[in-house]
Amino acid sequence: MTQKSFLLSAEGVNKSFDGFKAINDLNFYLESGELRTVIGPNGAGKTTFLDLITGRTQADTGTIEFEGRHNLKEMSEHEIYRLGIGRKFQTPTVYTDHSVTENLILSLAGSRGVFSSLFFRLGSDQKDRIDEILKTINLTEHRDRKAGTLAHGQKQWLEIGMLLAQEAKLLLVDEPAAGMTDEETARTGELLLSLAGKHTIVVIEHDMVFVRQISQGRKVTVLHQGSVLCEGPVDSVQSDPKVIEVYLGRKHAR
Amino acid sequence: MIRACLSLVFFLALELSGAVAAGPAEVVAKAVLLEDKSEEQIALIKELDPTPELISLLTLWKEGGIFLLEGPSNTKIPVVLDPLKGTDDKQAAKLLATGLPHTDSDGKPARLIASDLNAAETDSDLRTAMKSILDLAGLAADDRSARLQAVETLGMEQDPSRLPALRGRLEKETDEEVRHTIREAIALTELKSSDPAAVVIACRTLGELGSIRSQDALKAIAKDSGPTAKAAQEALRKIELHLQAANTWGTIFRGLSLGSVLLVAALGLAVTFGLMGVINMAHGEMIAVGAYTTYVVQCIFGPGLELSPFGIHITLPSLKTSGWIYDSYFLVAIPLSFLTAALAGIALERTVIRFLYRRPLESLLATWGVSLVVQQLFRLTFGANNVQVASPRWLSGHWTFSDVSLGWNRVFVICFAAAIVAGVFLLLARTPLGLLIRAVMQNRSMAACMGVRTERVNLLTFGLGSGLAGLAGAFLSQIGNVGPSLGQSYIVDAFMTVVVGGVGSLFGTIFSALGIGMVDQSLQQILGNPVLGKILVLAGIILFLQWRPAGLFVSRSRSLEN
Amino acid sequence: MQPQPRREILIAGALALVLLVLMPALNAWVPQDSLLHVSNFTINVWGKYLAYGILAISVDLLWGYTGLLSLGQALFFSLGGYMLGMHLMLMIGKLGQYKSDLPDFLVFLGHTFLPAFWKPFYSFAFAMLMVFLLPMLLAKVFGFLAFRSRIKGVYFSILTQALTYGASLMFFRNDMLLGGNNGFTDFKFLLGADIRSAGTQRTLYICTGIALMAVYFGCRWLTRTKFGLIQRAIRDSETRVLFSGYSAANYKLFVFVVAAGIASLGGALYVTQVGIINPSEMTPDKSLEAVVWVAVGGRGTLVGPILGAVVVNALKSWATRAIPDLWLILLGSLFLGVVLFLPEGLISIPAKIRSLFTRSKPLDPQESAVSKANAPAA
Amino acid sequence: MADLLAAIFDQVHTRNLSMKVLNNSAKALLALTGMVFTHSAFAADTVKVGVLHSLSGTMAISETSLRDVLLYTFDEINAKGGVMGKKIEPVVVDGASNWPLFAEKAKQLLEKDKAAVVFGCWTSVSRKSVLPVFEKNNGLLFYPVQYEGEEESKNVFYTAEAVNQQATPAVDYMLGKKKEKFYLLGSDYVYPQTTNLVLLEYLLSKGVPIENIGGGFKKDASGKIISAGKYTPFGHTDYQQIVAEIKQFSAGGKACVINTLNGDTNVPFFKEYAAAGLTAESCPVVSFSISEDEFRALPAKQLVGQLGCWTYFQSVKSDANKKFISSFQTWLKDTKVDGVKKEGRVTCSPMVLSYDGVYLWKAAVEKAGSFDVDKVREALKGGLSFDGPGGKVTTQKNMHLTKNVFIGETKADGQFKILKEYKDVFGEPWLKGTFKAK
Repeated sequence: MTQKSFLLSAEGVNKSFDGFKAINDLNFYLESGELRTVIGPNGAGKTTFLDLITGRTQADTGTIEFEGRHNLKEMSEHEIYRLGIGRKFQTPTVYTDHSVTENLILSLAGSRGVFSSLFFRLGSDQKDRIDEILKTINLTEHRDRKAGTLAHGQKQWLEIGMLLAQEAKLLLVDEPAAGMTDEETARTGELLLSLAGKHTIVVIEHDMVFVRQISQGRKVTVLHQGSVLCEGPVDSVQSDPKVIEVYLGRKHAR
Repeated sequence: MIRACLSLVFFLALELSGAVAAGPAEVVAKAVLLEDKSEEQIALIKELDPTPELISLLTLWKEGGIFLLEGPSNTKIPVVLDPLKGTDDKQAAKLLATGLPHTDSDGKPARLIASDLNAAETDSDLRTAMKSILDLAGLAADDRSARLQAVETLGMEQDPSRLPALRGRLEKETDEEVRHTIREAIALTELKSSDPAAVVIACRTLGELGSIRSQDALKAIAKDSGPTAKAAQEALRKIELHLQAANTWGTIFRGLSLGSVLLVAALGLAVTFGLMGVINMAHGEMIAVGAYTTYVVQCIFGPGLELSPFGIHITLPSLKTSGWIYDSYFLVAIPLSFLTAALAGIALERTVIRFLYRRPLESLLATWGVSLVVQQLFRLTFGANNVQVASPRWLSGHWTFSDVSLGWNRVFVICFAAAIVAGVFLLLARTPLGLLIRAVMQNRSMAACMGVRTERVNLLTFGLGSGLAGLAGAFLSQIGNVGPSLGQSYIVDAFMTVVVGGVGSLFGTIFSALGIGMVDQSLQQILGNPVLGKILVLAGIILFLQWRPAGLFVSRSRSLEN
Repeated sequence: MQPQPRREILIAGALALVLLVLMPALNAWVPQDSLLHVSNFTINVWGKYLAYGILAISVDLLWGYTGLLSLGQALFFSLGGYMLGMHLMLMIGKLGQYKSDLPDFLVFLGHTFLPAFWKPFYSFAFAMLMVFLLPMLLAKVFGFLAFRSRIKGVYFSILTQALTYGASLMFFRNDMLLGGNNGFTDFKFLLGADIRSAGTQRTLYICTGIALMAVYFGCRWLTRTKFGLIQRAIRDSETRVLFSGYSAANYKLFVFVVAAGIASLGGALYVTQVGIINPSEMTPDKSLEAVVWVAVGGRGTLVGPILGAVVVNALKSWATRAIPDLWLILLGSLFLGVVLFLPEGLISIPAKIRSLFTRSKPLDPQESAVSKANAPAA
Repeated sequence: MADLLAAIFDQVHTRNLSMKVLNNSAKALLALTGMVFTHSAFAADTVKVGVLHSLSGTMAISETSLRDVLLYTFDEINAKGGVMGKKIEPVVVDGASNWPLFAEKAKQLLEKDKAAVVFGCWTSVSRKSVLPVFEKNNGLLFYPVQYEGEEESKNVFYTAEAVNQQATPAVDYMLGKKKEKFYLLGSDYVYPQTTNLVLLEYLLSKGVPIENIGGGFKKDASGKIISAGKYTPFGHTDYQQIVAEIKQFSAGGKACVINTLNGDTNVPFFKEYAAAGLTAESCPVVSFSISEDEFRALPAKQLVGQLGCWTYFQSVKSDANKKFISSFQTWLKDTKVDGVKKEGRVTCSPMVLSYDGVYLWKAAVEKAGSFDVDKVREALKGGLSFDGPGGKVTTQKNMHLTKNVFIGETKADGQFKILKEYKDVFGEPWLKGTFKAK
């Protein structure tokens, strides 16, 4: 089926909750190194799609493959994670009772086994890595604070930092700019752009200004009622009459 | 009631006969005076002809309607009371032997209060002898169940001299069940016959009738050899088949009734735990509140109640009712137990639970503390002993269909459970309160935004759940203990039922309660061991939850997930 | 991660000195009529409290640190007791009522030979091995099933309750050949020593104290490793743990098995000092009681559970003698009060008092941890 | 916190300065919780006597009455000058239906309070759990509740009914009433198990065929019967199945039920029994654990004619009994002890055996001229008699009691009508294997 080696391919995926079709015959292909933005109105199935990829929910039918080898449908969350798929949630999900550094330690690449965790010691290269990430996400001076006491935007960054620590091949980023100030949003955009190329990234977003900032002519996917409405650069997508009808038409008021 | 009628009949009879010496009455009076010497008493009454007068006399005696008064110089005087009560609860007394009015020391007709008097006692030998006399007479009784009982006893006696009476009755009898029992009685008696052919026929009849009663007699015959033994073995095999069928139906009924008990006990929990997410370990004590309310109501209808918790003396008045008014105490107790438990629940919600809505596991600990305190309060108020709650007469009988016995209380619990379930569904689906409850339970903050006073809805929902527990208590008082630790016997089972059904789903609770009840009773029947069955049910529940971690019916609310 | 680790060690050391050295010394070498004498009774009762302390730590390791409110700890505790109890029963030898080699209860049930599964328990080493092996194996099987299907929060509590309830019903049965309702009692010898003598009791008391210390420091170490980080992460946000690539089920299983072993050790030590073990020790109520000790002492800390176990049991010992009719009300109100007004337990009292004087200081860091632990499993 | 520490230090009891702290803070704690705490002051002319019963938990149902009657007896004796001139100072502790706590409380009574004698325990398991404590400290326990026998400790005096003072006379009575089938039903613990095994032997020795004994059997690998009868756990609430089985068992008549269910579970059993239409006439039940006290919770009217067997009934006609009942009721009215229920009280066999026990101990102390346990025991073994409410009781060399045995049937008012009396039955704890099948 997949001639070309996609990093992630989803074909004919369906998922319904209590009769409501959240995902409807969805086909989605992602190449290695892409920075893809997924947009769509509320209820389009964006978050559900991420849930399906990361194993949080199971698809009713269809296939979801990673690197052409791994059938994600049959794997559990932590196994999928270990393939190198990291996820940032819509509402920042960090370990509120742990310090910022501890949050990163928990996310560092390396063994996830029970016994290795018992005898884990932080190596010097790992310490350097953490310092580097802290710098990237601009939290160096807050490194010993409890994550729960951080501001909303800082939590978002910390979560992105956790993805970095993981050295994930595929980053799934769900509404990174939600609840941020304009300045913070811009900085987040820069951060994501700096990662593009090194990692494959899927960003789900509402904020069209932000989408423009990060897509920069890259492919944008529009989801509607659980399936792909159209794909293409942001300008062509925005001028697509179908999209205007179902999405932008209503969004103009914004 | 029956006793009142009987004494009326007898009283009138005495009235009519006046001072003329009444044979049976005199003899019975003599027998009554013999008190503890049951053998002589039996000899005396056996000599009498089974006239209607004797029947009513004996029944009256058996039921405690003949009283012994202290006469002069240590003698005793047997009397009966006029069923017509004066306003002061006093009844006129007449001498049993003569029918003349009993006069007090002033020579005036004495008026006495029944509860102050000593009834003439009977012991089991005497009652058996009386029953034998009554049964023979009972063959012709108008009351169907009296006839039935009479036939049963006569059959068990296996006395050939009873055969003509039985056969005579069979010709006249029209009621199907009584005919069935008469045939059984005749066949049972025929087993004693010296004619092998008659025995073979009797065996065949008994086999066809599926007579459980005759098993022991048949087994004795089956041990011999010859055609009679063979016929007996054949009959036993048929009875065995009948027994299996009866046991299967019996198990289904028992399963249904146990399921209903579980359902009644768990329904309140399904509301507080399922809908509200509060783990109320004091739920069992709410059940006990309902049961104790029933007890108190019963006492007020009956002899009154005195309590002295913490040295404070409380006397609850007595309504001194009897007969059907007394029996209806339970109807009064049902709504009252709902009310008291609901009030107790509301108090609990206000003082403890409302601080813990966001901390369900801690509500578990706090309410456990409450349950310890409440149990001890029960102990200090009502005493550490269990208290007596007697079933009203309309709940203490049973029907038998082809050897499957359906106790009225058990039938009642099934109907009661159905009624409560229907009530709760109506409440939730059709009333404004129900709408509010559903709204708050689905999304508390949203409902609050819409102007719903969630605090108040919480309060009422918890009150409802506790009230349902109170209803359960009223009911459980009819089939089990009423004591300080009553709730403890049901709490674990109730939680299991709710969890298996699926938290938040009332439907689930119904299914799981009936399912657990059925499985439990079937296992008991199959294994013949009440504990093993229970252990297997628990193991089954653990395994079931591996398969469906959220229970039978997964609730739509996503609030528990994240 | 823990506030003032040095001071904690200091306090623990001082307590160890008093409990492990001073009390036994006062018991052994100070004459009975002296004011400073510690009676055998006191040593024995404190031995019981310390054994309960071990049980409380196992509850806290699950509840306070991992967010798993297990109502099955009393089961593991009793299983430990039963395993060692079987050995002790066999050691009675012919000194029982019936002067038979068989334990008394087997004789009066009419048995003439020792059931096969009893035989290896003649060996003390085997019994001690089973003290750890059996409960941990059971925990492993049960935990595997429960965690695999992601049973958590209240469901986990109720499921463990079912397990305990079922097991107690099972042990109540005389057919189990484990003494039924009466269980085991009337022990005479442990490793050749008279188990009822003051010297043996003192030694057992010291052993319990040492075991408690060992468990305490073991758990302290455990909760400070990366494992401990993950443990608390599971408590706070299990979903996130999964999305950090950790198999939460494996971690929970590990800690569940470890806690079972700890509880079982406590049970084994308990039996030698209390001299009786029977199924009423493995009811859900007893598990709840242990949870309450932890709540009273302060969960999410390691000193809290020990403090709670000692305080509640001492209170119980005292109240059942001083106010036999009202002690349940006192105890129940205590639980209620702690949950409502002191959610972090007695251990937080010094911090609370301190914060009264220094109002400007931010809230105690423990507080957020604890209130988080109470929220439904995320 | 300070109060709680005080509670802890109560255990340490170093009798130094902390005593003062302890007293004050304990009082503070009590004042705090608003409880009245009256504790008789220590005085040299008193003798401490332990009362070890469950006042909370499941067994409180039965045991609280025994506490009450013991306190009454002490008051009665104290009013007449006490024991050898010393007033009895009761030390009441709550075993809380918790067996290890029973052991701890026993230790406390013997080692700390130095109680001269302890009256207590109800269940077999509570007795078994305190037994080692009494043996180690050479204490003396008076045990008042019917039990399975198979035990003879020098530190326990069993005023209790042995199996031959209850079960076998009851079976004799049923055999005399031409009963041929016996259904054995009990709670699953030692007393019913042992009693039923003894009864099985006894019935077989009387020529009752084994298929006429209902409830089921369990055999070990060699085919030997190790358990006879049907057993339910404590707190069992559902007797539908068992009652249905009894109904079929008794359908052929001449059957009876031998009931050794524990007090609490009798209520659901008898309610079910009555609802199924079974009566004392169709199939009588003879119960060993239902006394007048338990009977208060049962639907008496439906159970008229069911049988009980004890060494005392409230309906025993004697002057001693009349006096006992009336002065106990007066005491109940006047007492200020917390938690004593004043209304609707009855007397029953375990209560009277507790009462007898106190007087026997008093007699033994006076005979020995000392409170020393060894001397008191020798005096008890020497055969002391006391005219109790249930008639004359005499101590035996094996620390049991010779007493009268009564069979009674229940009446609608919750009392028993005495049907038969066996005079001076010797208490024999070792019965198993003494009856040989015919």
